[in-house]
Amino acid sequence: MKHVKGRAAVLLASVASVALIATAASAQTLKIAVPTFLTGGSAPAFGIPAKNGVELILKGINEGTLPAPYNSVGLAGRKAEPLFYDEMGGGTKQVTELRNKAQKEKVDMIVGYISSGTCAAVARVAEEVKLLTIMTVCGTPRVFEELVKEPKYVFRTVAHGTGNNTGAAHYAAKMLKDELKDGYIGLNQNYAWGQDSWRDFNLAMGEIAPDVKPAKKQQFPKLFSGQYGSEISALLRAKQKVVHSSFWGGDLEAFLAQGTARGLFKRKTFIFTVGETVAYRLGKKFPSGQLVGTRGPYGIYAVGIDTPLNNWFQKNYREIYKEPPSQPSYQYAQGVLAAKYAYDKAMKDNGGKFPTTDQVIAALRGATFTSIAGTVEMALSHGHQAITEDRWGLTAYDEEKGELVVKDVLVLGAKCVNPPDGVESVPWLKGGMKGAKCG
Amino acid sequence: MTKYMDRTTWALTIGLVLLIVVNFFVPEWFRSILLLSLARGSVALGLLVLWRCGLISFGHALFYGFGAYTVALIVKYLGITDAFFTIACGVVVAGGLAWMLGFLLRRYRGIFFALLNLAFSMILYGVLAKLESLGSTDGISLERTTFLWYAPEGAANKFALFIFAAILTWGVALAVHHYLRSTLGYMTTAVRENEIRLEFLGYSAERAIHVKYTISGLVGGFGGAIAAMTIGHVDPDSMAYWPISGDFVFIAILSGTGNVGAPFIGALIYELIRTYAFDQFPEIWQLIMGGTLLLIVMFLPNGLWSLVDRWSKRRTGRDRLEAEREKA
Amino acid sequence: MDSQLLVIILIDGLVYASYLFMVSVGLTVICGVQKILNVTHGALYAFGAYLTATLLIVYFEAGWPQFGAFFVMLVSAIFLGIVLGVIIERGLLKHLYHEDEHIVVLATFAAFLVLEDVLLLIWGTDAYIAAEPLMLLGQTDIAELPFDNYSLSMVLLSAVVCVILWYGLRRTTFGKMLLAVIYDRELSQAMGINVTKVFLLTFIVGSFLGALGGAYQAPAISVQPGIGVEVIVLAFAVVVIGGMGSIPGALIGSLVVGIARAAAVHMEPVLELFVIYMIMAFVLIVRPQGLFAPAKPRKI
Amino acid sequence: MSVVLNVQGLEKSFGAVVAAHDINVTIEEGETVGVIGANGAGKTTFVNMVTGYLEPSAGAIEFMGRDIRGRSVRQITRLGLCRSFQVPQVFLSESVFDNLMICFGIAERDGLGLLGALMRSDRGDRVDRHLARYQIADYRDVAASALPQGVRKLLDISMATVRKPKLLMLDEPTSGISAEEKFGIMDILMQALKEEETTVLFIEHDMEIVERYVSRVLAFSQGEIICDAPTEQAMVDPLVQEYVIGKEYHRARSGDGSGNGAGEGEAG
Repeated sequence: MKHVKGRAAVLLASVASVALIATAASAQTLKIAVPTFLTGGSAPAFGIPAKNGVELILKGINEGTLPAPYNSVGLAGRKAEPLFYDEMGGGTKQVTELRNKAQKEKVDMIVGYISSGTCAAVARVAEEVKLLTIMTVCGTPRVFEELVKEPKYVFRTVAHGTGNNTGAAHYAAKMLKDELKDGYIGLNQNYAWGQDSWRDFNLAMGEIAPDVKPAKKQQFPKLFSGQYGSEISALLRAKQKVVHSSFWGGDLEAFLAQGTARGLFKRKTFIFTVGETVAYRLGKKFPSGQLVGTRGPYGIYAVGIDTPLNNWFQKNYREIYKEPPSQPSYQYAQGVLAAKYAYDKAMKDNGGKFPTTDQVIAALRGATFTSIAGTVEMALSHGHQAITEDRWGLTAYDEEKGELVVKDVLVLGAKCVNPPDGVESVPWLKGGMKGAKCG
Repeated sequence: MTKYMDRTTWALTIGLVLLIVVNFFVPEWFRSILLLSLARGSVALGLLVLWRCGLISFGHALFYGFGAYTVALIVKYLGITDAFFTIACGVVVAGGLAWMLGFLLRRYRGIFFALLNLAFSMILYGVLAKLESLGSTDGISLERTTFLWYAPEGAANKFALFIFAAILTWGVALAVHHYLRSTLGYMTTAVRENEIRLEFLGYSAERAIHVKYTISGLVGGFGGAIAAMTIGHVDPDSMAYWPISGDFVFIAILSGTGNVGAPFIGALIYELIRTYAFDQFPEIWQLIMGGTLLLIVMFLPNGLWSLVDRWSKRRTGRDRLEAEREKA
Repeated sequence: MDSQLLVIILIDGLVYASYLFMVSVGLTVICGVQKILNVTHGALYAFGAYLTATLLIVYFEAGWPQFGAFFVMLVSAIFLGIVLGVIIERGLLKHLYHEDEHIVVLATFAAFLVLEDVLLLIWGTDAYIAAEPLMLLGQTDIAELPFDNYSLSMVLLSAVVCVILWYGLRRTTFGKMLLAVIYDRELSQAMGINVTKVFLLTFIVGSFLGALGGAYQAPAISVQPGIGVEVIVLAFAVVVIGGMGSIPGALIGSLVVGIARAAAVHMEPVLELFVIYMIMAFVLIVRPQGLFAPAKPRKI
Repeated sequence: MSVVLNVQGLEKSFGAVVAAHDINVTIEEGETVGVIGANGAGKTTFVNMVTGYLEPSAGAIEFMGRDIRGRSVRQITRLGLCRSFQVPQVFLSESVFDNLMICFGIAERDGLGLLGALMRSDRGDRVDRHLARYQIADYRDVAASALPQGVRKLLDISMATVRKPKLLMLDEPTSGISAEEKFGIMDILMQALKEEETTVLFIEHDMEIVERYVSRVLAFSQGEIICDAPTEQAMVDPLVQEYVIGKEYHRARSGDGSGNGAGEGEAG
């Protein structure tokens, strides 16, 4: 019995060596690890559209068929191969996976992450394992304001959550004046993103429309509960006409079905801060006249934007996946574009040689690059956090196009809805949003 | 019986030496797996102590979560990152909670004990997910661990943490082993077999269970503290949600109740299966885990260690036969 | 607390209670007869929702008569009840009846993990929405607030299920045999009751009820991966509160939790997250065997 | 000879059933008391109340001069008042040796309290001596579940005497044991108890056992003591004959007088 432990250790050492040999093989093509939700409640709303966005943009990059300025083949000449893996399982699982990708499979970079929880968990570890990590969807401002104050390897190529809710407040104050007479109320899932969204929106409204009062009690149903009978009754009883909600995915679809059955959307105007992916899929069934946000020029708001890259993306995406590209498709593709921009610029900056990771990082830090439907400015947190313009509008179903569209669109400048560099989001909101340049 | 005693102590010490030696060669990602196995193994050890007297807890993520969150909160709000201090607090807080809940839980047996633990762990999950001061569902990240004056950087940090955790886990395993061999520890089977007789021997079965529950809470908190330092982040979904408790019971069943070293081997095997299943079959990794657990429950209900026991019994059985033959 | 709020809380409470009852009654039946807490119940709920949603989508595209939807739900629940019931009971549980309780619960936990991935393999990860039946029954105003008849019909459904089960248990011979097995398995075997047959049929009935819960909920929710997990702990809580295996207990347990949650949502929404687990812990402390199950004295 | 047990005015009823009414008993050191009575006469209830397992409705129980009413079972056991069980309560999966090791472990709550190692060799010797005294040494490594009934009974009683109790209460020590073994078991038992100078009270149905081993008899009927006298006197007591022993036995016994246990009128 004594040597049972000894034998187990020998077994482990052999398993480890086998794994090491396997990774040495393919050195030529770049390996991009792409964490996205392949299972669970977030897969249909965010996970799969994001995967499709990366597949499409990489096909274009590897074949060199993207319009200028991204028409060169590959990243700094080398083709790139996506390695999709499931973002399910919570922070612990994703930290272990990140370490496996960095140390076992030795990937060149990570482009992805949807859930704020995962971003909060992996931020520090990415710096520790020195792996270029481009966060593409998660919105918690805490990544650079609390967790990694001096980032080197971690970037985020999408605006963080604050811009989303500030934009909503601007739009509501300007376009929903009469609905706001009786104030506004919140319906957010009881987890970090829901709590942060309500806090930011409430603070922004306090600054932009101080005379409009929120309800005394907000609704915070459990995440993924799927049963909203009581919440709908509470909302119907409340006098407030405007409801702020950060619902998304399955919960939003369930809420819409149960709400429509009770005529809720005829009496209230909803601000769905991240409702675009669901709105697009429900199309005709999505109640018209509601506010839908995408945290930047993506998905439904990018349909009208006439740039060669956007037209290419819209046409090809609809052909292959038989549905319009939504917010996560744009955001993940934008992450890959940021990598290509950095690799190409780094190669050019040091005489056409294939760049080292540090050179790529230097090229991306503080850069401004044209994305699919707008420009991205890496303006905050030492050039690691992007800011983009934000667009808001009311939904309406377009009969001939057979697709949901937005009308009364208001474009809010990047500098208007995001805090200036060096100022954290909550203090900025509480301090009256000083330095915001709004049109 | 006495000869058996120090064989386990020897096995644990050799195991420790092996772990420290392996620590020098093993790649970084594998060291994290070993560290997590030590953490999860400790919680499974806590379950083993309870399981021997017929009690299974479906909510042990409660103590795992408490241990981990205590460490995280100390680092965040007190700014103390010293491993010795934080781990001690984690263990004491989790143990204290177990001691308090013990007054209530010691009266329950079987499925009621299991479900009451589940209920408490879900209440903790609700609190952690709700309170923004506890980081809500995003969780809390930890600064780099320091060891008294020594504050290693990057990979060296994990290297030092591994040695620190291996030695402490060795100590915990020995302490639990000693406890199980003590009179109080031996009462586990007595409690399961016949509580009335125990009362009439002058000791209360409920107090015995209370002591066991407190120990399992202490060890659970220890596992949680190690996990928090290894991962560097705590969040409700990976620390207090009910499938996490399911994982611990999985490991406990996988390893069996034969020996205090078994849960750590069980935890390592569990982690290897999960990592392998997650890499090779991303779509059906849960199916593989479920399938493995089914096989174990059906064909090996008292865990891998029962193989070792059966193998060693056959050997001791043969010794006894030879002894008789010589005598005759 | 004006009377209008009270009425609304009652209605919301009843609707949520009927959801809880439908989700937990199948588990209660199985738990009563076979003394196991069946974690696969969540997968049965999910299978019921998935199969119904897919069939309804096809059904409504083909434009057949609207009210046939309810028939589709019933048929898919029966089909799943039999198919999954037999597979799980004969395939797994048959070998485990001699094991002690928590080993069996763990085996069903493992089976649940397997079934979750089988769901993924069959239906993939996209969401299925078939909300037509929800609109079918229209709305009624109660206390000047619009309620959709579909959720009110949930209350009716659980009442019907309750009556059928009550009648089935009290008045039919199979019901009598079931009660005998609930109280003493060995004794009923000694009296010639084919316990294995009773177990199989009970498991099929329990699975059918679980699948029916999912089927009836399918139009009101977006059917997608992960809906099974949420239902398990809810069903466990109701079964524990009501008393292991007592159907009136499950009914009262559902009502208690349903109304408590509705009250929390209307008055103090922050508490909503904890209500059900607090009640579960409270009942386990005060009456561990649940509200209705008879207390078993300790024999020496 | 000091008083070991003094019970005054003990009352207990379960609803309408009177289990004990105005029980007054005094037992002195060294006595061997037999408790007889029909089923349901209140014998076991009496033992349950004295050992603290059952709370009496009224009355006082004094053990070695100390009031032990309302004390918990384990406190009373620690004071030295132990009992054995009609159905042997042993740890079935453990070997005989381990069963007793646990009893010795708890009884010898040494320095480290209960955290000291159980399996100490000196404690092993004491267990072996104890086994030898009860002559079950050769069953040492046999699991309790595999023991014949008689040996299991002896194990149960030996577990109760580990603490060298001042007063030992046995609940039908020979029930379930075949006629041949009965006297063998009783001889071993009485021999061991004499060596440990333990005062003994035991419930017994078999009148031969009562006559042969008991010096004083307490007869119970409907929860009352109808006779408290030395054995010979109790055997002929009219009340005892009517409610407990039954008339036929009396005739047969006076006939052959050999007391070889074949009496057909045996009560209970």
